[in-house]
Amino acid sequence: MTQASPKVWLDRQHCRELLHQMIRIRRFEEKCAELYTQEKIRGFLHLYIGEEAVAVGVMQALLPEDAIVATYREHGHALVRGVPAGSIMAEMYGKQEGCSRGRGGSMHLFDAARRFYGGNAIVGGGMPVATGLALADAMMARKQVTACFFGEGAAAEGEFHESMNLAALWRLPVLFVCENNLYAMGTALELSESQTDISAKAAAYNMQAEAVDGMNVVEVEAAARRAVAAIRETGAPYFLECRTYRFRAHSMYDPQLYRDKAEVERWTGRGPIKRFTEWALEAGEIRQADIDEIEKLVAEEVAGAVAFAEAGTFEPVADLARDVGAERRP
Amino acid sequence: MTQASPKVWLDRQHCRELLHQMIRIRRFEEKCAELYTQEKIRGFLHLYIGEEAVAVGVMQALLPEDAIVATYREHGHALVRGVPAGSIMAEMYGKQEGCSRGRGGSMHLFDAARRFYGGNAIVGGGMPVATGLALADAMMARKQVTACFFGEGAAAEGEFHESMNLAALWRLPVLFVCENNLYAMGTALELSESQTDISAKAAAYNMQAEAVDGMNVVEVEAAARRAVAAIRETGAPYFLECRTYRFRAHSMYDPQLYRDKAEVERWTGRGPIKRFTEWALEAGEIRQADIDEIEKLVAEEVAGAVAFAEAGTFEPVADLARDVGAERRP
Amino acid sequence: MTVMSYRDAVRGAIREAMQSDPRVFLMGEDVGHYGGCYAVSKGLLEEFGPERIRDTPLSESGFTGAGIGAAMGGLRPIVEIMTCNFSLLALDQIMNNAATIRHMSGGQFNVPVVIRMATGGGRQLGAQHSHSLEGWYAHIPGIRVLAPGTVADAGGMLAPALDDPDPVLIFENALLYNDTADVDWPASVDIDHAAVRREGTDISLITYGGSLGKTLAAADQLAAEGISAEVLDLRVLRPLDEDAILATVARTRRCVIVDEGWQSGSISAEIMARIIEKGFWYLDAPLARVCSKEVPIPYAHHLEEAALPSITGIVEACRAVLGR
Amino acid sequence: MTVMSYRDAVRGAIREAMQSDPRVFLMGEDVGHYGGCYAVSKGLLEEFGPERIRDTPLSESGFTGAGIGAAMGGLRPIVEIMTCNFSLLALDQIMNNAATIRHMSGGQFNVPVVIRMATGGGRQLGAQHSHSLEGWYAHIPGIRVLAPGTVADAGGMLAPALDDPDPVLIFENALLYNDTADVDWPASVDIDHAAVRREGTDISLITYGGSLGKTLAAADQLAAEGISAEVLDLRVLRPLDEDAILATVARTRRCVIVDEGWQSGSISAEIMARIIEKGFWYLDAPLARVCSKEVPIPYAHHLEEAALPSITGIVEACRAVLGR
Ligand SMILES: Cc1ncc(C[n+]2csc(CCOP(=O)(O)OP(=O)(O)O)c2C)c(N)n1
Ligand SMILES: Cc1ncc(C[n+]2csc(CCOP(=O)(O)OP(=O)(O)O)c2C)c(N)n1
Ligand SMILES: [Mg+2]
Ligand SMILES: [Mg+2]
Repeated sequence: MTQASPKVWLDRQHCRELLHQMIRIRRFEEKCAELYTQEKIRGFLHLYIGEEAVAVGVMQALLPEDAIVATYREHGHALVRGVPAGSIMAEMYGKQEGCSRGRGGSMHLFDAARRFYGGNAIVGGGMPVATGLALADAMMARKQVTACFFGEGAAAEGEFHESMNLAALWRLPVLFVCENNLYAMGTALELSESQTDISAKAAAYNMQAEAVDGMNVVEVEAAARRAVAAIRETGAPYFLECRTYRFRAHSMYDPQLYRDKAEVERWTGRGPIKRFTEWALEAGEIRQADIDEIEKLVAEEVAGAVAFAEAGTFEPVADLARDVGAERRP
Repeated sequence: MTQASPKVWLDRQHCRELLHQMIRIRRFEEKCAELYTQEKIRGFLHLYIGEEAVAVGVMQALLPEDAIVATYREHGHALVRGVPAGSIMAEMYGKQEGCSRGRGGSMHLFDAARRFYGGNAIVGGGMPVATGLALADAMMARKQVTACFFGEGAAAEGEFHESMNLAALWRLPVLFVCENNLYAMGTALELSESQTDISAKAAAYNMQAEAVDGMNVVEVEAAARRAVAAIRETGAPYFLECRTYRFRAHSMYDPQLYRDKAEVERWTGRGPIKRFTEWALEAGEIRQADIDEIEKLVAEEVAGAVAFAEAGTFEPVADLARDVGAERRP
Repeated sequence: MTVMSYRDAVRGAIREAMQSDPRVFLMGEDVGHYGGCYAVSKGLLEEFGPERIRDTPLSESGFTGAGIGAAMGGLRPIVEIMTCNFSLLALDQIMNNAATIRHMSGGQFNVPVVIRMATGGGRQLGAQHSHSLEGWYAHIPGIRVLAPGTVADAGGMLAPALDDPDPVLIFENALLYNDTADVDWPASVDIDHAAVRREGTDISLITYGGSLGKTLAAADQLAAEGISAEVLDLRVLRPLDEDAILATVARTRRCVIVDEGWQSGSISAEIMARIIEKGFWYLDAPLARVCSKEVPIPYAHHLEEAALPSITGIVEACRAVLGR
Repeated sequence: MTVMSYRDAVRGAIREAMQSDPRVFLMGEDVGHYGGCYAVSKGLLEEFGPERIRDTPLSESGFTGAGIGAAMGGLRPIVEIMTCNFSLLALDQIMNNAATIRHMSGGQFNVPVVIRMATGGGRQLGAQHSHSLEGWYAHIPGIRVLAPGTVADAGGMLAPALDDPDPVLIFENALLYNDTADVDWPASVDIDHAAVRREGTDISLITYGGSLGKTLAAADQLAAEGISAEVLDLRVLRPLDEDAILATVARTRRCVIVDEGWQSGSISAEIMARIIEKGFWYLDAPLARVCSKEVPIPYAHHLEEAALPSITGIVEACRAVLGR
C-alpha cells in the first residue's frame, strides 16, 4: 500500500505487502521463463529475479500521481505499480489486450492510467525523458515525482551525464534509481567505469546521492521514502544506488560465460525474498501461514494472467499503421 | 622552445619565447578580425584573444611526437604548435596553400607534419578522437601524449562524459585541457553546469585533475609540465582546467548581450600578455627593447602571412570531389 | 499585410504561441541570454523570463529528450537545436523515442513536441556546419517534417505544428532568415500540402526550403528562353503531398527536382520514386534532379558554390530534360 | 570448400585479420567476456586477450570516436556497435568526423576504421530494436557501406574493408548469423561490385542483405509460374554499383527493388532514381519496390510480419509490374 509518509511502518500488514509483491514478481517471471521456452513469449525477455527488493521498496514511496520510467527489465516495476498481471502477460503474448496492445512486448510495457511511461530498450534512453516529465511537473508547479530506473551500465552513456546535469541544474523532481547489479550484459562494473562507486559519480553533479543494499527491501523502502520526501520538499533530484544482483541470465540467450556459478550462488544465498522472509518470520511479523496464503494468491494471479493472455486476441493486421500518428489532427 | 623537463626554466630566453608566442597569437588574430570585416576571411571566425596563456603554456610541455586535438577556436594552438602562420592565413582565405587546402577554414586547421588533428567544430566532438589517438599510442607502447583542448561548455556534452570515462578506465595518455572562459557562446557557466567546478567533475572519473589560473602563462606551463610528466610516467590521463576569459565576442556575429562591459574590462585588466609583460619587466627578465623586437618580428610574420595568403591560389573546381575517399584503394 | 523578415516571422510565431498558450515554452542552446544564435529569439527572454525561454547546456540528446518528456507531461515544448549538424547527437531521442512512443505504447502516449533547427550550407561554414538533413529525416515514420521556404510559412507553420499531437520537426534554412516579404499576419497556413509557387506548362520544378529561391530564379531565366516552368514548393517533407507531386507532373509531363541534400539517398530520389510508381505513364522524358555534390561541404567559397545546387545547374538540367 | 555459418565466417575473418596484422583489434560492447551478443566473437578473448578484444562501456559515441582516433593514430580498429539501433548515438562521430576528416583536412588525414553492426527486424524485438538503417547510412559521402547477404561475403568483406584507407561500415543482418553455406576459405571478395545471384530474363529483382534470401525464394516461386527473374545482390550500398544496376535492367526491362528499410527515403528510392536518370528508355513498365511499411516495427509476430517485406509481397509486386 502506498503511503505518503517519509518513514517505513513495519507492521504486519506492511511486511505481508512487501513479501507479497516480491513473490508476485518472482513467480510471475518464473512463469515467463517457462512460457519463453514454450515460445509463447518471444523477442527479448529480461528477468528481474533477484532484484525484486528494488522495485518493491522504491514503489512504496510513490503516489499514484507520480510517474515512472523504466527499462527493458521492467516487469517488476509494472507489476508493483499496479499494471494488471494479465495485461502484462497478454502484452508478451502479443495480444491486443496487452498493456501496449501487443505492439511493445516485454521490453515496452506502458500504462497511461498508472503513469507508467515504459519500458525503454535503449540503455540510458529513458533518462532524458524522465527529466522532461519532471520538468513539466516543475513548470506546472505540480508536486509530483518522476522515478527513473536504470542499470549501472547506463552510467557510462552520455545520456546519463546530460540528464543528471539537467535535472540537478534545473532542480527537477526526479528520483534516479540505479539498479546496480554489477553487470551490463557480460560487462562487469569494473570494466565499464573508472569510478565504480556510482553514487560518487552522482554527487559530482551536486546531486544528493546515496547507496543502499538493494537486496534488503526495507532498507530500499526507507531510503526511497527519505529520497521522495526530500524531492517533494526541495523539488531537487535525488540519486539512489541500489546494490543488487541479477540471479538469471541477462536475457534468455545468455550463456553467462562472464561470471562463475559460485558468485551467483553467493548472491542467491542472500536473495531479497529469502532474507526478508527469514527476518520477518524470526521477528514474528509474519507466519508460515501468511507465506502459504501469499503463494496461493500469487499462483492464482499468475494462472489468471496466463489464462487472460491465452484468451486474448490478435490485433487485426489492417490496424498495423494505426497509432503511427494521431487519427485526427486539429 | 619545447623541453621535455617537468620544471619551468624561466630564463630570459624562455621568457622571451613565452611572450613572443602570446604576442604572435594576439597580433595574428587582430589581423584576422580586420580581414574578416574586409571579407577576406569568411564563415565563422572565433578569436582566442585573452586566452593566449593557455595554448602557449600547455604547448611548452609537448614534444613533436605528441598529438593535438583542438576546437574551432584553435588559431593559437596551431600557431604555437608550429603550423606556419602563412598556411593558416591562406586557409582562412580558402586558398589551396592553406593548411587544409582551403577546405577547412578557420574552424578546421589541420597539419599532419605537426600531428595537429584539427580543428573540430562540434563541441565535444574531438574528445573521443583524442581518446582514440591515445589508445593507439598505448596499444603501440609509444610514450606519446595527446593534448585535447575544449571549452567548459563541452563539459555538459555526453561525449565529454564518455571520453573521460574511457580515458580513465583504460589509462590512456591524454592531457585534457579545459579552457574555462566562463561562457559557452552566451551561456554562463552557472547556467550550464550544476557543478561549476569543472576539475571536480573530472575527479569523479578517478582522473587526476587540477585547476590553474589560465591568465598566467607561467602557472599554466608549470601545471602542464607536471601533468605531461605524470602522463608519461603513469600512462594515465590528466585533467587541467585553465580558468581564463575570452576578451572578444564568441564569433564575429555576437552582440554580447549576455555580459556587461565592466566584467570584460575587469578581465582585460589582468590579460595574460599584460600581466606577464609587467612581471617580466619588473623581474628584469625582459626589457622594453625585447618587446619592441618581438613586436617587429611578429608584425613581419603577420604581414608575411597575409602576403602569402593573398598570393595563394584557388584549388580548381574540378578537384572538388578529390579526397572524399582515397585516390587509390588496394 | 506586414513587411517582415523570415526571422521576425519565426519570432512572431513563437511569441504568439507563448502568449496564447501557457504550456508553450522554448528551450535550446543560447535561446535566452544570447538572443538566439540567429537572433530568432531576441527579446523573448525579457518578455517571458528564463523559465519559458530556457537556455540549455550543450546537451543535445539531454534537452531534446527532456522536450519529449515534457511534451508527454502535458507541456508544448519548442525545442531548438541550434543547427541540424548538431541534431545527430539527439537522433536517438528523436528516432527511438519521439517517433515510436505512440505506436509502441499502443496509442496510449503521444509526444506533442516541436523541434526546430537551422539547416543548409552556403555560408562557408565547412563540412561540419553545412548539412542539409531535412530530407534524410523525412525517412522516419512517426514524425512530421516541415521545411518553410517563405516568410509566410516561417511564421505560419509553428502554430499548427504546436497543435499537432505528434512530433514535428521544422527545418529553417539559415540563409532565409534575412529574407523579407509582405505577409498576412497573423499567418495561418496548413502543414499538409505542397504549394504551387509559380504556374507553368512545360516542366515542373519540385523543391522546398532554401532551394525555393534558386528554383524560382531559374524559372525566371527559363521563361526568358521561352520555357514555362511550374514550381512546386513541397513545404512538408513528411508525409509528402503525393497528390500535388503527381498533379504537377501530370500537367507538364516533365520534371526536375531541386534539393540541397547530398544526391544519393536524398529526398529527390523519393520524389522520383513516387512519380515512377504512380505517374510513370505521364512522363515524356526522364526525370532529373539537382542536388548537392557528394562531398563534405568545403569552406572555400568557389568550392562550396560548386558543391551546392545553383541556378545555372537548374536551368541546365531543365534544358537537358527538355532536349534543348 | 568449408561448411560454415555466417557467424563463423565473420568470426573467422576477424581472427585471420588479427593474426595477420597486429594493428587490428576489435572493440565494442560485450565483444569479450560475453562472447559477443550474437556470439560472433566467442573465443576470441581467450585467443587474443583483453587489449585486442576490448570490451567497452556502454558509450557508443565515445568508443566509435575512439575507434576513429585510433585509426588516425595508426591502428586498424574494428568497432562493433551491437546493433544499428544504437548507432544513432554514434552518428555524430560517424558523419561529422569519420566521413569528413579526409576532405576537410585537404587529404592529410584518413580514417581507416571498420564499423560493424547488426541490422534488421524479424525477431520480435519491437520498435527500438528492429531498424534497418544501412540504406539510410548510404546517404553519407565519405564512407563505404557494405551489406553482406551471403556467408561468403560475411567472411570475405572484412579483409578488404580493413585494407580500405577510409571508413567502412558493415551491416550484418542478424537473421543471417545462423545461415550456413559451403564456401571457399579463406574467402576473398571485392567490395566494389554487385553480384548477380540468379540469372533471368523477364524481370530484375534488386536487393541485398537480409532480403536476399526472401528475394531468391520469390524468384523460385516466380519460376514455377513461368517467370524468369534475375536477382541482383547489391552487396555495396555506397558507392552503388550503378553499372550492374543498369545492366540488369537493360537485360530484363522491368525491375522490382526489395529492401527492408522504411519505404519513403529508402535506398530503393535511390535505385529507382538511378534507373530513371540513366536507364529510363530501357523500361517497359513502371518500377516497383517492396519495403518495410512505414511504422515503428511492432512486437507481435503477425504485425511484424506484415510490416516487413515478404516473399508473397515480392511475388505480387513482380506480377503487377509484369501485368499478370
Ligand atoms: C544504447 C544501447 N546500447 C546497447 C544496448 C544493448 N544492451 C541491452 S541491455 C545492455 C546492458 C545494460 O546493462 P545495465 O544498464 O547494467 O542494466 P541491466 O541489464 O544490468 O539491468 C546492453 C548492452 C542497448 N539496449 N542500448
Ligand atoms: C554539438 C554542438 N552544439 C552546438 C554548437 C554551437 N556552438 C559552437 S561554439 C559553442 C559554445 C561552446 O562553448 P565552450 O565549449 O565553452 O567553448 P568556447 O567557445 O567558450 O571556447 C556552441 C554552442 C556546436 N558547435 N556543437
Ligand atoms: Mg546492470
Ligand atoms: Mg567557453
